[in-house]
Amino acid sequence: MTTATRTQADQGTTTRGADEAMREDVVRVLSADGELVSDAPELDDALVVDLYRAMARARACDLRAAALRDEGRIGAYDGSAGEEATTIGSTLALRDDDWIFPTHREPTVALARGGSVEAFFHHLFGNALDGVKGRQMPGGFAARSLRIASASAPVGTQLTHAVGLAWAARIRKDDVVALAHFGERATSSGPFHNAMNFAGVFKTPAVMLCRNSNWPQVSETETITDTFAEKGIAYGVPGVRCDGNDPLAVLRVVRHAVARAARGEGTTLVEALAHPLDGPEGARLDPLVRLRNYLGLRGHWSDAAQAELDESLQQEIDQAVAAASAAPTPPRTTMFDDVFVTLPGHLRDQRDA
Amino acid sequence: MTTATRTQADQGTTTRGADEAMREDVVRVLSADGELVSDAPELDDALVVDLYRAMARARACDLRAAALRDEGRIGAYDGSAGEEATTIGSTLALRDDDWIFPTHREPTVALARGGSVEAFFHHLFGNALDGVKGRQMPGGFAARSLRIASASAPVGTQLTHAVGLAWAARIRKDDVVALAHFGERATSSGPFHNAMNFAGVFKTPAVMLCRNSNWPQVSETETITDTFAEKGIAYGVPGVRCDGNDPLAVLRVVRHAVARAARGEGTTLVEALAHPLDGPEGARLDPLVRLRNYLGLRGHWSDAAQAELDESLQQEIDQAVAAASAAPTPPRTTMFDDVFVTLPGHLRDQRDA
Amino acid sequence: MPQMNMVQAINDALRLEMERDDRVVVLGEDVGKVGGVFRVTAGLFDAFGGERVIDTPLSEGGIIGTAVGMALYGMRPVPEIQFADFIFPAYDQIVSEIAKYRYRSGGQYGCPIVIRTPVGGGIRGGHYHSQSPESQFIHVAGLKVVCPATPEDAKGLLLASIRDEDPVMFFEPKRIYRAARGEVPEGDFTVEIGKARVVREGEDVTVITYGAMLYEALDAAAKAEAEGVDCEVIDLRTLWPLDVDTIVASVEKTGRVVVVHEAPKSCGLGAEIVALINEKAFLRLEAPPRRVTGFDTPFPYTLEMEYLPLSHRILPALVETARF
Amino acid sequence: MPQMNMVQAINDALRLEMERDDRVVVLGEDVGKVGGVFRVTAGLFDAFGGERVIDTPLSEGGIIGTAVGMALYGMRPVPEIQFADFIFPAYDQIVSEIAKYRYRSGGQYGCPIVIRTPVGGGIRGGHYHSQSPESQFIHVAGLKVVCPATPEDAKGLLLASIRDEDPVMFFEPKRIYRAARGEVPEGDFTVEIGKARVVREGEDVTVITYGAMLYEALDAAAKAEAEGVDCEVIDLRTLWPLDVDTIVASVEKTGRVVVVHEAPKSCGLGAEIVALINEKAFLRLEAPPRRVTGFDTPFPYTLEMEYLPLSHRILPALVETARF
Ligand SMILES: Cc1ncc(C[n+]2csc(CCOP(=O)(O)OP(=O)(O)O)c2C)c(N)n1
Ligand SMILES: Cc1ncc(C[n+]2csc(CCOP(=O)(O)OP(=O)(O)O)c2C)c(N)n1
Ligand SMILES: [Mg+2]
Ligand SMILES: [Mg+2]
Repeated sequence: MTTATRTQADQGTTTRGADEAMREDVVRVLSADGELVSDAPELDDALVVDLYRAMARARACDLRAAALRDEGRIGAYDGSAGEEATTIGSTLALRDDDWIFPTHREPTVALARGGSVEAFFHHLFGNALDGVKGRQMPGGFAARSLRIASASAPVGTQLTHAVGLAWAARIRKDDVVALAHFGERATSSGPFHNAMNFAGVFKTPAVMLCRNSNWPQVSETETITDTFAEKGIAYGVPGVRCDGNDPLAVLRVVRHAVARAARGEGTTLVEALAHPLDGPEGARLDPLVRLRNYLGLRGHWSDAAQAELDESLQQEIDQAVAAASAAPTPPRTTMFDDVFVTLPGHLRDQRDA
Repeated sequence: MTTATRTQADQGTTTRGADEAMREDVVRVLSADGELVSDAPELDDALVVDLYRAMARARACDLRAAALRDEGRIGAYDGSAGEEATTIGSTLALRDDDWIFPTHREPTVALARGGSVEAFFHHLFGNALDGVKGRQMPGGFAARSLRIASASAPVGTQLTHAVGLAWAARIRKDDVVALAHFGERATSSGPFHNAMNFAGVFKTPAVMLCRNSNWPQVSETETITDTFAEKGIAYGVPGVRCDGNDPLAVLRVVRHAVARAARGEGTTLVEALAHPLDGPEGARLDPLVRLRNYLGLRGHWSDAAQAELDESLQQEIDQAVAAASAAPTPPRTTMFDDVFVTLPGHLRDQRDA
Repeated sequence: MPQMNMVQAINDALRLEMERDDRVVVLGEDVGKVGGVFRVTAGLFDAFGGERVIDTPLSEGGIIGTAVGMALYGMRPVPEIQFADFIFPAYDQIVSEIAKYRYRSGGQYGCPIVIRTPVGGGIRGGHYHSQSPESQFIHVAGLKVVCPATPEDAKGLLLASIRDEDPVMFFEPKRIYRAARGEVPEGDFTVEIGKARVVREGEDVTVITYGAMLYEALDAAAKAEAEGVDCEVIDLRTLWPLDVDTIVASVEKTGRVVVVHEAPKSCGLGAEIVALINEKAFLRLEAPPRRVTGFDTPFPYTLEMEYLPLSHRILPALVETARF
Repeated sequence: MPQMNMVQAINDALRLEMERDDRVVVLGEDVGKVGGVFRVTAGLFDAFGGERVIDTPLSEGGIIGTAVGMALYGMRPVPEIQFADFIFPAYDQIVSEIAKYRYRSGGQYGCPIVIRTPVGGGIRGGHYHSQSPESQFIHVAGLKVVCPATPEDAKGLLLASIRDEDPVMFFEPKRIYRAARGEVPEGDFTVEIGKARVVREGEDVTVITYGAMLYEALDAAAKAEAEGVDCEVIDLRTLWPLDVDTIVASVEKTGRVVVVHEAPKSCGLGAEIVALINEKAFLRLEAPPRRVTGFDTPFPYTLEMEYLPLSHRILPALVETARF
């Protein structure tokens, strides 16, 4: 699914147009109506169709998950409906070899990397078939086979993990990049400071992707800087801002950052300005609609294709939810596994008491 | 001793010359030979003599402490011999109402605020007359009556304390400023990030004084930025650099920062570039020699005055060391005091066992 | 007396003390305009304004680190940490600075800070919205640790904590934030820090517990009675310093002990209580002291009700201990 | 076999494992060119270069947080924290991330990191160069905790730790870094994690200890012998998971126990050991188990030798326990 090769990414970002776009205040590729507003880098239409399909799949799963939460059938679930430009756009800017360090909001990135819808819902139900064995809340997923780290609640911790993994890849001379997701408030956390500073000093091939989803409100409580991107200056890490509701802008900016990282030039801080779906501009700027319009204008999408996609997604999701809600709860004894690789005596005692 | 009034500080920094000096890359007032190199703000000669005396006292105490350490008569002691421009220059830029948050390197600031030489050595010996009751290593002093916080080993923690105290003063509408000392490596610590961000958001009347004592080496291990001052950008906190071997430069820059804080404009990050005394340029740039030359050129210092000062300092220190080494060890029972305000049962049991 | 739940009682205490003492400030993530994740600080921002009820950046280290400076200046900061699970970014400030400030300054300075934070499981929160880290603070000398189980104690202990000159970790059992209701005296009153409460008297087995597990212990004790076992149930209320006298007096009477807490077993407060009883009442012990606690695993999600030391796990321990 | 001190033995283990396994990297403050505050990593920078022996910024949270990412990628990071007292800025990464990573990912990922750090007092270091925080890591499920007392164990346990798939806290008793000397096997060998060692056999009292206090306990045991008390001394070596079998076997024999550690008493490992013995060997106990430990105060400076549980404090506990 994630077909980007490093060379493609390079091409996409080393053209004159792309580099100039990076110098814009806020990188934008599509207008609200889906028209190209900036000199776009070469974009493979098939890739954009893939991107659109992956975003639609993520949206459908997120919405169903929210409904299950509201019905009390699963625990607290946040998700990132409306933020697919960032979550999925960035995923398709990576190669499969690259790593993703998500927060609890991005379990849908697994879907864009080949994860099954059924696995997604098994996890939300925390059942015996859940990949993390029912050990975490819906946001806390992990998918090692997809090179997706374990998401967890403590804000910011994954940032240093991403930098550490990228650093390790650099030491091993592997062509691997790590991308970390985080919200704008995480910039106040300790790990942000640590991750950025280590990223600067060790020129790690990492991409720090900040979702500023408060936009266009200013997060007065977190900082008095005008942007979050400029925080990179303290660490010698360049910051780039992009329209977080524009999938092609995110794709372009993240590809650029990935290529830069792969060239050994170090980490980029990306600030994606995302209007929330339920905000005043949300509906108008919905990234899904925007990308569908773009594809429609280019003749790569139709109402029939949409109907077919909706239909097949609903079917897939219905089946997955049915399977996940029917699956058993993890057996009590599994509670004692995986604390250590082998069960120590005191846990055997506690399990068997 | 610290005679600066807020008005003086204001005058010293709102003149055209001073403001322009702040815009210089590295603020410098004195040449290596003690000549004025920049358009100096009004400087009261009596204050400069006080500053010189305080610096000489600090140096003499620091050197004796190092000797005691080398003889094994006291524990590990770092001190800040050669850095008096920063430690004492900044202290005299404050009013007595203002607070100081030192690291373990600046016990001499107490001497510049009226603390006695005897109290200084009682502390170094950790004896029964030590103000902190023999509870900390030589660097870990505290002097509440002098508004000097408790220095301790963990790097950086005092930065958030200084910001918190300044913030409290602001909330209480008191005209009080807090100054924190730290080394350049502390900029990598978590508390630096927290302190700077809170300082930015809450516009606290604090001054963050960074001793870059690695200068002119670049601390490659800590950061890839060219300066430490520029780290303020991430927090909306202006950064200023000054010659850390030039007492009048530090005095000017800190006064400026203090006045700015007192005017409600928030925190300033000051980077003082200090050539260590044992470095290649140390002897030539010794701040004590530089200030003595300045005073000599202006007719306010003489060899006779120096001999008298040396003599009286040696006498004072000899007496203090004699008293401190003769004082008894704190009684064993004091070990259990001050964990809580009143001794709880379990500590009574442990004390009396 | 008015009926209140825990949230209301704590809110009442904060409001009362902020009115009485203008040195008291509340700070934390979303404590101001939003009124806190659990609405414990609701209304305070409107009543006292943004300089005394302060929304901070998302940084526990910053919240607690700046609170230290406020306390040094003579204020009475009452920071909130959204969940006890998120207190660890501030752990260094708490254990290296707050806990040691009075000691290391030779008594010159104090750090009277009350850190409020919800603890405990039972709300489908998984690892990071369920933990009970009290022993990680008790082991560190210099901190008082409080955990109320009733609205009345919540109010009275919080008022006592804010007026205490020592730093206090104030753990609020979130599972019973709204479920525990009861009469709460109006206006000013305090519950003394360091005093346990014998909630139920009995002759056969002493049950020592605190927080949300008090209700599980009481339920188990009622069921044990049906089996002919008469339990005495002690609610510690203050976890440190321990009310050793009340514990020892009860064990002197019963000779049998079961300690119940949510926190993991090993090196938990239960271990300390058992070791203390060995030191103070060894010859009176007629059965091995038992611990019914959370397991030595991270707090699980789906299986949380298997993890918690609920009544059905406490009951057999009571009966077996009585019949040992 | 060559004679080595602890520093040399640890250095030898690091060098050996770095040669054997190129996934092993050492990182920390001043560990590279300087060779560490205690020179434990001396020479490794020259031998393996700056990409495997890495000088980092002054940030424990950054050191440990990035080590997590390295471990996820398949490396074997061995970070050093200059003093255990400075580990708390990394506490959140250790207890919230490293300890839970395998569990929360359903066993998909491990975090095989060995965190090396000097512990303990006796070097005139005051609060911040003397602490023994092991129980703050034991209480948290998911971490193995090791503390060698001899050069041989230091080398063998460190090699075992680096090869372990679980995270290990490796506490090095700095007071005996150079004072403890002994024969150390050349080349590759391991000491199994989780196995205590009976250092001295005896019939009357079991003394359980670890780290630098082993030598104090042995000294006290020798003196107790003169008073007719025959002590068995156990060096735990691995603090978690505990070697319960060795402890219980000894207590079954002696019926009397004294636990000795430097860490503060309350909620320390001693409490857990006493509680465990109550659970496993209650009927064999002939005297109340005693704890001789650091006091529940911050670690003092001038009075540190009064604070530490040295031989002169252990001896009376042995004799009184034997004669109870
Ligand atoms: C260390 C820590 N502190 C507090 C919390 C509670 N919390 C969960 S989400 C959140 C806000 C996060 O905001 P942001 O980083 O912008 O991400 P967003 O939720 O907007 O995606 C907070 C405070 C937490 N999970 N971790
Ligand atoms: C949190 C923490 N980590 C490590 C140490 C050990 N340590 C003591 S001083 C020091 C270097 C400090 O450098 P800098 O901040 O530049 O201050 P300087 O000593 O140069 O004045 C280190 C790493 C410590 N005291 N605290
Ligand atoms: Mg956000
Ligand atoms: Mg320095």
